[in-house]
Amino acid sequence: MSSFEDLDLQAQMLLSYEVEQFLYAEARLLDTRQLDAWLDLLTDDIHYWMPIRRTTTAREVDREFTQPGAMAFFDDDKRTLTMRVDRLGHGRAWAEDPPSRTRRLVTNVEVLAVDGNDIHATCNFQLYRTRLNSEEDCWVGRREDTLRRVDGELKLARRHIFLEQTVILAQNMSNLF
Amino acid sequence: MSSFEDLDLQAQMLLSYEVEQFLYAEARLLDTRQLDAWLDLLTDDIHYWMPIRRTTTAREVDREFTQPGAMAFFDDDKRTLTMRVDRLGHGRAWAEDPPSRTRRLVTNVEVLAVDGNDIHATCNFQLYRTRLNSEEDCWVGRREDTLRRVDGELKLARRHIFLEQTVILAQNMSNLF
Amino acid sequence: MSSFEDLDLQAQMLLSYEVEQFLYAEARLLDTRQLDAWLDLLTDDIHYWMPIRRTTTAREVDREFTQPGAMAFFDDDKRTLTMRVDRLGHGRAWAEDPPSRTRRLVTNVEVLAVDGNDIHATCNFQLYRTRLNSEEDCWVGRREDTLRRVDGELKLARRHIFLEQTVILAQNMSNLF
Amino acid sequence: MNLAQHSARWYNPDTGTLDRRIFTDADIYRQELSHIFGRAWNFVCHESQIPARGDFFMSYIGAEEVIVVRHRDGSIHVLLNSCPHRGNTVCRAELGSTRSFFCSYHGWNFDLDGTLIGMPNEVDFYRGEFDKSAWGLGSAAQVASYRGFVFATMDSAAPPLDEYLGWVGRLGIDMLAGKGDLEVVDGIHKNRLQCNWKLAVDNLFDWYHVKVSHGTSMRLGLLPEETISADAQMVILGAYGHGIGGPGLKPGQLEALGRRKDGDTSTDAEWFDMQAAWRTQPGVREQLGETGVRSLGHPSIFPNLWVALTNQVCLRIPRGPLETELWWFTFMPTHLTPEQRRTAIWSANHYFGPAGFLEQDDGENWSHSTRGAGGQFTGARPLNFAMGLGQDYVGEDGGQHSIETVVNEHGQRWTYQNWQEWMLAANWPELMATGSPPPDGLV
Amino acid sequence: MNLAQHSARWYNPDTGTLDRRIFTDADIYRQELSHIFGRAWNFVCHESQIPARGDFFMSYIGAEEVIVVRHRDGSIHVLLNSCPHRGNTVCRAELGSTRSFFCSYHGWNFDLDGTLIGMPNEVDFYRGEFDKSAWGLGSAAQVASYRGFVFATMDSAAPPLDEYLGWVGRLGIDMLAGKGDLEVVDGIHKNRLQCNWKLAVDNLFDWYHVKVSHGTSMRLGLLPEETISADAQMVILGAYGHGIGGPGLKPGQLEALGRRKDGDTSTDAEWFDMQAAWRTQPGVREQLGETGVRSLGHPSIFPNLWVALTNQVCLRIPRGPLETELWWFTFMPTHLTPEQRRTAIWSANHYFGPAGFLEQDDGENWSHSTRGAGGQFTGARPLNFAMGLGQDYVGEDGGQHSIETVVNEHGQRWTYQNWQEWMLAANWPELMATGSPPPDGLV
Amino acid sequence: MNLAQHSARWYNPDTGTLDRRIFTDADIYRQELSHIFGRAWNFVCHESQIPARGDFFMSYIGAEEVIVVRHRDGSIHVLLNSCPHRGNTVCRAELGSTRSFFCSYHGWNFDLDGTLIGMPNEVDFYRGEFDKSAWGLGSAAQVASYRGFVFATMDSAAPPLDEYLGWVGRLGIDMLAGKGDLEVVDGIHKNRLQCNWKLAVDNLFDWYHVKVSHGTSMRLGLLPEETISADAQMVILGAYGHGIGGPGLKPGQLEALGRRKDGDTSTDAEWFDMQAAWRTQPGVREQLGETGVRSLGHPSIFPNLWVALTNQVCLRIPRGPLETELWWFTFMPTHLTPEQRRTAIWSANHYFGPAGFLEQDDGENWSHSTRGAGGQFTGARPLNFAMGLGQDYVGEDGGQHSIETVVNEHGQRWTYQNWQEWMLAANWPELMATGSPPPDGLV
Ligand code: FES
Ligand code: FES
Ligand code: FES
Ligand SMILES: [Fe+3]
Ligand SMILES: [Fe+3]
Ligand SMILES: [Fe+3]
Repeated sequence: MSSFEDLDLQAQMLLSYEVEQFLYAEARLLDTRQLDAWLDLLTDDIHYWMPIRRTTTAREVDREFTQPGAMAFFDDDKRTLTMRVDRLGHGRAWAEDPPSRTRRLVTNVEVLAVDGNDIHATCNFQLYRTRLNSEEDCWVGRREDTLRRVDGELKLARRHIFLEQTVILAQNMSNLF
Repeated sequence: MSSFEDLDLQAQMLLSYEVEQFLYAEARLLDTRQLDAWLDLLTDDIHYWMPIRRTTTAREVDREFTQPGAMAFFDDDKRTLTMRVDRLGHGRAWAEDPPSRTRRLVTNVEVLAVDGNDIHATCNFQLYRTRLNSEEDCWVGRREDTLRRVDGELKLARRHIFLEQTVILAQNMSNLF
Repeated sequence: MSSFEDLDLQAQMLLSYEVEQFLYAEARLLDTRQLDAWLDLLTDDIHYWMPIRRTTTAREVDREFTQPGAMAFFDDDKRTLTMRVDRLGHGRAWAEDPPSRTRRLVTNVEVLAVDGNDIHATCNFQLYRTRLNSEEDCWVGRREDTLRRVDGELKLARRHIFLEQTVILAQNMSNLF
Repeated sequence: MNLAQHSARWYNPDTGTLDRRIFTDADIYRQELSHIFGRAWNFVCHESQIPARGDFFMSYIGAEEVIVVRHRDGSIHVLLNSCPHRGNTVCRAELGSTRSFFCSYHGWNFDLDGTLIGMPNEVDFYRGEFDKSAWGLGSAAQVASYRGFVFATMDSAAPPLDEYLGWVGRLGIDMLAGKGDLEVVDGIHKNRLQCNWKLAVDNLFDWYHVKVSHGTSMRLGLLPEETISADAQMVILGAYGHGIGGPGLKPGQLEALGRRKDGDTSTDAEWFDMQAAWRTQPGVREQLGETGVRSLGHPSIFPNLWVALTNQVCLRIPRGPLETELWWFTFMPTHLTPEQRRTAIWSANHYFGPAGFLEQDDGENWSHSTRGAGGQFTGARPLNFAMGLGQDYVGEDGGQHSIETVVNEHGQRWTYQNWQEWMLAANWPELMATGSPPPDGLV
Repeated sequence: MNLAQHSARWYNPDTGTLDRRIFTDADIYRQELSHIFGRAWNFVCHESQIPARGDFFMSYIGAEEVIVVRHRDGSIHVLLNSCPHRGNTVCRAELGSTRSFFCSYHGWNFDLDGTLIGMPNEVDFYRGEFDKSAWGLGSAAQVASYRGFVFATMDSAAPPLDEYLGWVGRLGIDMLAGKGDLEVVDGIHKNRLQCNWKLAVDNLFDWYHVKVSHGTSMRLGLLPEETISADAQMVILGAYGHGIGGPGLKPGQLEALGRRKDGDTSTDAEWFDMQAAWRTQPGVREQLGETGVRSLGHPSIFPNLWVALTNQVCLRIPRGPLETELWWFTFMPTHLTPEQRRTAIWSANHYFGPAGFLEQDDGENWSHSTRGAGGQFTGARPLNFAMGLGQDYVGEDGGQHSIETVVNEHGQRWTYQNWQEWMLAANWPELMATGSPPPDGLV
Repeated sequence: MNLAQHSARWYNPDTGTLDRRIFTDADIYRQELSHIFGRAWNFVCHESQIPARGDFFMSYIGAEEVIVVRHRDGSIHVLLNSCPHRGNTVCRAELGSTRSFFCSYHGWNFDLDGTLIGMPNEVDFYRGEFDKSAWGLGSAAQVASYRGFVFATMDSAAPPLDEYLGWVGRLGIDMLAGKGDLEVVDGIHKNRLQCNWKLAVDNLFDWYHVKVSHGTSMRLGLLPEETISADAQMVILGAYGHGIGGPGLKPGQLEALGRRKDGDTSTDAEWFDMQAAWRTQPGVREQLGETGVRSLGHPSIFPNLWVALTNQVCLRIPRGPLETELWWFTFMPTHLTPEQRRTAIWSANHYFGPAGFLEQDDGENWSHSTRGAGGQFTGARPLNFAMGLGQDYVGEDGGQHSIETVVNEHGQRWTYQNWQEWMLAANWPELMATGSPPPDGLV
């Protein structure tokens, strides 16, 4: 499926740059609480998913993540994501009033494959959050994102998020990844 | 004012690369304690500023940061920054003797606009520091930097730093951001 | 020795891109526990070294790191690294069974010099790890890597790792950097 | 100890007020571990989580990890996860399948029931004189299941599980188990809150907070206002601190709902159907009883299990006085259609857990309440649990007792009163002798 | 308690030595919260921070958050931030403006003076029988201002603020308030040090550390050497532990400074002018008194407020024995020219706070001193506060008393002696009966 | 105190069982600091680490930092790192060279032996009346070296170092020092484990765990199976808790090894040669003694020093009951060839330390054992140290005593028995009077 490796290095670089800049701009929308603009970056068929991770023996490490269809921390379509955003716009989203302060460090951006209009990319991230008197939370992990070129613009068509935590150490995940 | 969006992707990429490499090299100077060389990267009219952040309700979130002219953690011109650097060269800067160990992770570099010789960029960062027996401090935030092309070389003409903390958790901020 | 600065910006950018993508892919192999594939990226004469760091006065800061030949946390050739990888494949590497979950944020990638087939690069990193019930460890530092172009492919020929910690805060360093 | 003197030490049943120090004091917390979690029947998992021989699941009793494992004979054992040699853990995975528990320090090997079955060099180093039967893994004093829900107690003096649960505890489980054969859905939401575990427990009876705390969820249509049934609340109190509180149907309303099913597509009807339709199935009314069949409330199995309406149970694991770990287990009746199952899992994933629409806001409130309890000045001021105190009556329907009233704090008061009795009793016999029977008459 | 037996329990006034355990012991810390912060008048904010009705500012008394809020009638109230229902905080912002405090858990609503004014469904759920007047937010026992500086005490037995401050405390505030009408500058530097709060307090009297600790700042010209006035120090000691210590002008020197103003551009003159020029204005000498007008020292308002020379006050908020939060409030006289204001704000921003030139080095010393106090071996060795002990005399000028001498540790000794008296007194009446009057004669 | 009543308070020598609370209890930990680390001779560094005048090395006694420094007269001093003025540390580097210790707070200056030699403005501020001789840095009560290994004790009642070590402690050090003139290799591996320090100490006697814990290292050829010598173990027990345990050569085997050297290239021979060849050198047998020369075991110098076979010693520094810092010091005989030195350093770098092949797995086991000790239920269950109890005899060879047997837990039992005696003794005289002599006969 991948035609990415067939590109010459210059073309790969250009595409990587585009992807990276998209992801940076998208993270900036979330960090600056421009959630409606963020929603506009999503395709209507987006799948936004964060499975649950478990500690297993090395022998059974294939059971580490829950599978699609089972329990998950996030298993959202666009409607659900819209509800999340709407929630935050409402005056009684207590976990986000006062609003959290977040910062997304997006690193290790790699384009893994190109499939027609779909660009499959991966990146590592750290999402740092403080609430109230500098109470800190931090999530580190990897994302698998699919970007789709729609009318010349990149959109986010799939986001699978893999955290390094089993039990979530934060009191909530009222933010987006 | 921005002519950045008018550039084609290739030109944007080249400029982004230049900016990113400047910021990496600059961070390296700070991490390796080459403070005089760092000072040389600044324009004479630099404004180096970190406002104070406060927890407010969502309704009053416009009061989150102090404004220019009010109190700030840093509100420095070149003379003040030179004093900071001189201080560290002196034998009695106790907070920095033994010297701190610092590491600056600079990520999400984006060129936002180009205005003549001025390039307005933003990035996210994590500044990690240890002192003595691995006592850790960590600051995460966003910067808005203005780079200016002077005689073909990039210089730092403005740096506004926005931390995610309200009360500063570290005992001091004896380092530069 | 460096011919990097002689390259034009476009060529520098292309090489930086190649290096950065190599380092991202390499980190991905480690994060996904593909250790044999990782070994294949190393030249046979690799030197993989992490000296011990000490807190000294500013005056004696040249004694901060141990020197080659003295004690070190890692001072490995390919045979030793192969042993480390073999160890993890064995059923009784208790510190890694259940396997750790790791995430490597590689940032600030800079090509410092090119010397024939050797590319000298530096980067900053954060290696985040959790074990069992989300018990966290985190290492932040700088690497000096030498990549060598062998039969058109990049290989890792030297890795020097400089952590910001003196006493290591984690219970072990059962992972690779 | 003169119980009379102490019976209002922390909770005053006359005024419905509570000393906040019970949420932050380290000594009280340690006493909870011994007097409550060390004695109670604690939910540890559901049988469907460990269907095969050798399957295990790492759970908790109080603040301590225990291994729940299915033995080769099909029996379930609850083992302490600490080797009696040097104390090393013998199992470090959350779940899995194994043939034995092998200690990674010196290789002592334990059977699935905890028996020490192997020691490297037993004959030559221990000279063949070691009494292996005396040095197995510690285990629960009693293990038993009710309808697939596995409970364990560390106290051999505890009454049998059935007696412990009583009709209220059993009813609480029936309200989930009665929906059909249950099977776990893979994946447990786990996260940590900076709150005392009791504040999370008391909240399950709390139908007062819904409109305020969960205002956003109501607005989004996740919690139709009608479903709170503010005027038709039913509280059922059981021995040892169990209880069920929340919306109740009026006698005869269930049948009406059954009929209303066709054509009526209001969210009201939808929600009641989801929660109540199965109750019109044959045999359910007989099983739940005339009162039970009408309760759509939240069962609490003392001390720390909540049977939620989302086909889930939530365990509140204490981690010190100021921290609680929440675990959400999800169980689906096997007869659901794929579409029903998908919808039900969507709810389970999106109501609770750290990213759940409802729970995000709850956690913040509970941790702030815990902080307030620890304040120098605020900690000295009592909390008020007086809603409905002395204003309602326990009624009876089909031999079962309940309070039918408006939104109230009867369940919370019952929880803290029983908590106090457990804390003051020296042991099970004393608790059985001194514990309050569920109230009758005016409450 | 026989005070005589205990009066040197930690601090020995005869030798000027101090038991280091007072910096690390958890029980002593808890006693400080109750015996000192629970009784004292605590500075909470300046009136200009909450100018309008409904404006609030989140402050601390001891280690506990309190809301300082301006009521609709203009009065200022100091409220505990914890709802009496379950204990949730009712305000989570640091500052802002509001019409009431609405609890996010169940929606109880409190007026700006803490009165409970709204409960959802009060009539139907509480059946209209709830006594709202008994369940408002807790509040300070007394609130009062002195020249715009708002203080509060949790103890109704505390003497009035004016009496508490005495002439020394009032003088301390006058030394800032006398500069003109003050207005807060937006933004408070807040950061956390790993030190005991008392080490930060004792440091404000410490003119001995300046040349060493702040050597870099002196070299950079931020602290001209002359300004330390090592040979012309003045210490003023007040009841209950207040004090002022630092450079003092000789009688007659103030007039000289006034004259020296023209033409003399030495940093010496510049600095004295900045600190002293306003004192030559009409009425100031009358207000400050003959001694006060000559003091350029650091006022300490017991227990934890420092009035600094940079138009700032610094609050040292205890967060356990080993941690202190420093808050720097900045106030500018409204009459300053923009340029004067800019310069003054530059100083406020660059001397103190976590990135301030001076404070960077202080913090490191205080935390290491705290560590040393906790050591197994070092903790058992007393500290030495003997500089000037028994070597100076309290003098009098214009009815005010002060010690005029070289750099010394009189202020520190006075602080720890009073601290000890507060700690040993059972309550306000006992403290008033047993507390040392400010010394006279040889000190 | 009636010792008889308490002599099995935690450790029962009759059954070889141990109360796990000694690994987690905070009060027991504090008592360890005073009764054990506050009294013992503690290893602080090797003379070659501070060869020149003014060289210093920051070490620990118990949980407290001490400065080990070479004075101008060549003597070594062990100083407390806390200024007696306010308590600030006077040295913040781990190692270095200095002319004095200058306090960064007010500039008091201390000579290399801790004497207070300078105070800024001593004459004018302290009026020349300060007794500097009374206010130096605290220092160890006694400092002494054995073959370059520097020890210090805080207790002046401790017996001289030589007597403290006894022949077993001295032999332990001889087993490293006898290899030649030692010189430190720059760099100490330091890292933190979440375990109680005693679990790390007891492990050095533990030849039972090697095959399981270090299975990977054995498979990689780092630990040839033969080297465990499971059937030829030798345990030497010394006064005050010292001991040596591990492989032992049979009488006569040493000579055989010497001969076997040529031609035989098996790993077995290689390993024994590395460990044993130097013992065939002239004079070594005389020095080590007939028993000592045959021991290839691990010496433990009570309380917390392990002399390892890799030319290293490991210090286990307590940091609270639940945390231990491991420090690995490496010393090479000066006569090694560059190649031998390289090989030896390779081993030192790759066996132990946080990235070492062996230690990675040890740490995990010890922390889990510590956790198990703190469990509500597991903590109440004793640990088993019974391997070989009552089954071996103390023998004698050349006037030295040892137990020659299979893998066993004699060394661990000796460690905990002595630990208990130190903990119960009120002071050195009592410890000397009541401490067990090394056993004879059946053990
Ligand atoms: S600790 Fe389990 S076998 Fe030794
Ligand atoms: S906790 Fe405030 S209204 Fe219930
Ligand atoms: S604390 Fe050392 S000189 Fe004052
Ligand atoms: Fe809720
Ligand atoms: Fe200072
Ligand atoms: Fe080992």
